Amino acid sequence: MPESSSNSTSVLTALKQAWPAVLVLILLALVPTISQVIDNPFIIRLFTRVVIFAIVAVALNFVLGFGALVSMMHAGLFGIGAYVVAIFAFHEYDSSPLWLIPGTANLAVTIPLAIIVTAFAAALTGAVSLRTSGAYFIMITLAFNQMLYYFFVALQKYGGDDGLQILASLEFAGVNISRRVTFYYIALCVLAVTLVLFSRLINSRFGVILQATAQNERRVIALGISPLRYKLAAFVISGAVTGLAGALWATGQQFVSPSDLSWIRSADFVVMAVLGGMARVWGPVLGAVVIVLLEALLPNYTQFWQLPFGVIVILIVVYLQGGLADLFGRARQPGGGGH
Amino acid sequence: MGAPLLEVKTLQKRFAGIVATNDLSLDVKAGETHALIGPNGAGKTTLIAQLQGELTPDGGTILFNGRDITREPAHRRAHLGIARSFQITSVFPQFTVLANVALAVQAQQGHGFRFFRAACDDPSLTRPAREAIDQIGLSDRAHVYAEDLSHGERRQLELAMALAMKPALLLLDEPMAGMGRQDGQRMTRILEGLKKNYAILLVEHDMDAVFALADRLTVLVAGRAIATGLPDAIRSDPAVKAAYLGHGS
Amino acid sequence: MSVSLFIEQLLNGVQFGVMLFLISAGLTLVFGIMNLINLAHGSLYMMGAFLAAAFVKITGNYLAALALALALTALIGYVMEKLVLQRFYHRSHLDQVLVTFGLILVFNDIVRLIWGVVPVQFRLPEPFSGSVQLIADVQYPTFRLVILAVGLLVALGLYVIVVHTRIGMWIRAGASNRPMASALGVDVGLVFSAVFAAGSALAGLAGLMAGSISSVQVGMGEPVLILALVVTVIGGIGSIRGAFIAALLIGVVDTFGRVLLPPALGSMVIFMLMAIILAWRPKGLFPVNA
Amino acid sequence: MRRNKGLAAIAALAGGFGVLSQGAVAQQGPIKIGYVTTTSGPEGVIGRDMVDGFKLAMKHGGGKSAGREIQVIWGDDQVKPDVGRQVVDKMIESDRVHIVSGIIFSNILLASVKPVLDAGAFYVSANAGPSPLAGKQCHPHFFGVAFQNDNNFEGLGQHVREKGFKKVYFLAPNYPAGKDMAAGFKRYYKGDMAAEVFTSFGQLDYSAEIAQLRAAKPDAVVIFYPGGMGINFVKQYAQAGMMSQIPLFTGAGTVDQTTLPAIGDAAIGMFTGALWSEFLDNPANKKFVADFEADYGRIPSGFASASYDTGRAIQAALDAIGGKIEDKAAFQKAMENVKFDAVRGNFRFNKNHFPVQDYYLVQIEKDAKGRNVAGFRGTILKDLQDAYGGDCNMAAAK
Repeated sequence: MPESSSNSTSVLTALKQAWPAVLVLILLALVPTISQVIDNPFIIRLFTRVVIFAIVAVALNFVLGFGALVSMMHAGLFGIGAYVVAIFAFHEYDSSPLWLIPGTANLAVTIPLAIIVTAFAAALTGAVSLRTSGAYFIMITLAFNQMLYYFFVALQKYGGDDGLQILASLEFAGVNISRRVTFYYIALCVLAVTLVLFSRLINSRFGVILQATAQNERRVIALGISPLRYKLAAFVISGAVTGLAGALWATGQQFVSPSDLSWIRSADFVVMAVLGGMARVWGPVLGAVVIVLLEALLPNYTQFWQLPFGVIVILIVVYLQGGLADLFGRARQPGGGGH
Repeated sequence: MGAPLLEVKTLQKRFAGIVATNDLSLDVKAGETHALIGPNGAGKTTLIAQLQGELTPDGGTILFNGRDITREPAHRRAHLGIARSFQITSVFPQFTVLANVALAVQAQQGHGFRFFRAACDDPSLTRPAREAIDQIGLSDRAHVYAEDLSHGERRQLELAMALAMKPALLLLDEPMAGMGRQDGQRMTRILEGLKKNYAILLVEHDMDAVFALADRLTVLVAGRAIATGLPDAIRSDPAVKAAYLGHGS
Repeated sequence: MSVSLFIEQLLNGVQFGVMLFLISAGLTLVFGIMNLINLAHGSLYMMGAFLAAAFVKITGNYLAALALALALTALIGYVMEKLVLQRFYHRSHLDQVLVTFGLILVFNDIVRLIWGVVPVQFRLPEPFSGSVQLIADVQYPTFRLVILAVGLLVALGLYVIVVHTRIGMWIRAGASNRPMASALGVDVGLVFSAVFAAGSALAGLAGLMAGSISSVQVGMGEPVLILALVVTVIGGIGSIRGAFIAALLIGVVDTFGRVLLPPALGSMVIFMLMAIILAWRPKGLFPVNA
Repeated sequence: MRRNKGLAAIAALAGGFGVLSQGAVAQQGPIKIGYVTTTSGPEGVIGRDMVDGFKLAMKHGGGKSAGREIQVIWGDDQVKPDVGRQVVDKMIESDRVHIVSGIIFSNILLASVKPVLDAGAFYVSANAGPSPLAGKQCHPHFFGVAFQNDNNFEGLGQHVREKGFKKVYFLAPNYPAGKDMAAGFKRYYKGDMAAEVFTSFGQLDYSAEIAQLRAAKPDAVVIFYPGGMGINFVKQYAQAGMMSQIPLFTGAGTVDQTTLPAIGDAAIGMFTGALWSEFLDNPANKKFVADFEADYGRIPSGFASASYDTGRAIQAALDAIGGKIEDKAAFQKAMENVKFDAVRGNFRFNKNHFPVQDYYLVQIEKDAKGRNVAGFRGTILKDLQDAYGGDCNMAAAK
């Protein structure tokens, strides 16, 4: 067993472990073609939702599955990203400055801004929340989520409860990306990059510390590592990617509202991650696909669709302890394997 | 043997009215193996936890290399060279042996904010980790997940992790706890090998191991050090006999 | 705000707090003792209200209906524990959250299948349906005084049981050290089932109390569940005393926040309170395992 | 083996798309109406009346127009704007519906209406009528059959003023329709307001608000609390002994057949404004109420009546153009001039495609069978139209 496997073999092993992820990405890439063949453009819209939620679920799972931090404020962070894009577009359309900053519909400006603002919010709230752990962490993040929710409800200028329609035409440095297929592929690329990013992070020194802290925080401290800043950094990274997803969401929907920040949405993200499988970086993608599709398909059969949905959730938790990803074989924590 | 590496002066710790550490003073010299014995509930683990920094004493001072570390947080002390192995096995169950030890190496190196390179492919981590694993005799189990190890192997892993931190002082809390006779003897041999290179504060119930390893002994009863001295002197100390055997441990 | 209005609002706050305590008591017991997060607690609350309404309609006798509803809610809780939740004591909190989330969906649709979507009527018995003059200017709904009294009685009862009786000792033993308790001859499985059933009955009691002042409808458990979780966490998980004090605190703060602050801030105030308290005391006001 | 299971799961997912593509190919097939409303959750009680009212309208129309089948596709928005938007997207793009209707809540409508109009389809509202769509954002393909939100409280404002109340305390949930209702009330009431209080949406307990309002000593209280909020408020108001002290009024949509069964006798004697009553004396209404009770075993609510009228209006407009929904200009014209027997009596579309209709006063009482019903007490306003039509430039909106 050679210790320092060369780069090419490690890519191979990575591929061997991640083939289901690659398969899912390829299938997702085929969606526009399928939609054309069966002449149903709505499928692209539905899967745009799948892909954007998958980005959040993957980002959430970085702190949830690998850091044991059950955040109930990712919908709030998602909403911040979305509102940044929408608010700047609003000021562009209104041609009124936001304080002194002029509005803009250029996503090359607003998307990075959305990421920065969200990361900043995650850093502030994370610094307070990470003082707690376990169920207390769940609840304090829920509290922050509710505060963000009511904050945007209170913003009457930006529609309050009504939400904010994006009327300016969004573009990315002069390029129109609002065509449905283009936008879908952009979102899919972001998902792919997100997966690669988090796979690398998980196996890095940083990721190993994060996972070790989740398993045995006391021991990590005894080894000479103060876990707090690693947890905070992980929370900020996760938040930043979630903000990016929010910005994409606003771009795709052309509409944001406080209900995008509801705590139920936060819970949905957690469900996607857990149901998909937290032990793998790509597990939550499966969760996002299944949840979004079930929610879209089940109501076509019965108005009591929550009953089968609930039963499916219960059965998966009872029988597939590692989530849907376990259908592809049982997983160990990826960072833990020196091969 | 040289100047004290670790010096504990009049240490005090109370839990809800119970005195766990009572005006305790002791020292560990560089290169010395100092054993701490005493009946259950004498406050041995509490003392180790205060030395490592997990608990903060109510009074007294702890000097390490002449520096006052009484109020230093645990992770800082680890960097100064104090490594602890836990009485109840405390490893990362979902990591392999190698990954467990590599993490200890990484902690010692201190570069935690590296985001992209895979840690398990990094020879600057795996090489020292390998060494510690070899030293402790777990080489052929390096790629086994810690949760799949036997109890004895996990105790060994625990020790390998402490070693990987390149410590000046090892705080070993019952390294042989729960081990069978054979495993215990193997561990004793491993510790004999380590003894030359490290200062060790050893808490242990296995008296054969204690007398085989210790240069000096301190007897702890109800949080108080009732005797300190060379093994032979302790063995024949009547106060020790009374207090210690009287508790029937 | 005049003195009498202040007193009335304070009474409102305390009454709301006592109500919250009734809901949270079962949650914090199950959470603290079995280490189980039961989101379906809100569903038991809903079941209590629906069953009581149904039994009042069938029997026409309030006391009989209340007793039947409580017993049946306890039974539902018992069955739920035996069938599903028992497997989850040793699973992660997250799995518990997920499975009980699934149970909420199932409960809601079952209630919808049985009772339909229209909110159900739950009429108060005549002597309690009016209001009484407390002091000059303060006329107070009689039934809210009943809630106040019941809540305080339950709080006292729980305190006595948990702290001063043999059952309470078993419960505390089972919570702190399961194997030890079994070794001492306590049937931990039985104790847990009993605690779960009792917690369910408490949720049901809260539900039928609330059902007589607000609407009995599908989904009534969810907003209440959030508040109960807030109370549990602020008080310190597993602490009856903490839950009681936190419930009163939330009740009073929420009541005054609503009337004194602008609406958006008023809705936020208890969450701000929770964030501040947890930032200050990360394990709640009365941590159980300090 | 594990892998096969995984592949099977993916295959199953892929199979799911088949459902979505149903009816993707349809050129001269049926006329399709997408009816999106809230059928799950606590607000499902309103959605149920909406759906049943529309079903009855379709049944009375024979399910056909000029021999061409009318197909209704049902959807649930779960009271979430983004879900409503998604369901509407599906109906437009996947089911290719010609007309969308049914949304209850204004914020969901505002989030969902754009894709309908952008696709060239029609939106015919059976309930929500937010002010922007009646004014600046009016659209040739948007019709509001039910009301403009403010209407619900305008007539009540008139009534409260005529009854000589001078100091009114107003409460509503803190969301857009709440503000619309307050605006509508004040527009016709014109007098002094003791206070306007906006509480959080979905609030359960109103004891604090009731204590505040008692201390303010108004001479009348007016509330807008749809669904469960209305049940809670009215029950608690009665329990606090307030019914006999300060009269309680509401406009349309708070105390009706969706909430009366749960409020019980607490509501007896209450006056409320209404755009329809089950006792309105016209043949269409008698048939509607009788058939609704026969089919569904309960008294319809105002929600059901507006939904029924919406269905009847669409039917009439379709019949007028021989079912040729593809001719959009013709359908728009047919809607604008639609003639049908509205169960609410007087009805026609204004220039902004919102109704001109009468406003009634009803009072909660017991009927012969001991059920709580809204007894008809007279007409408050005739030919009520909304205040935003002046902002609407339909020609420019095209």
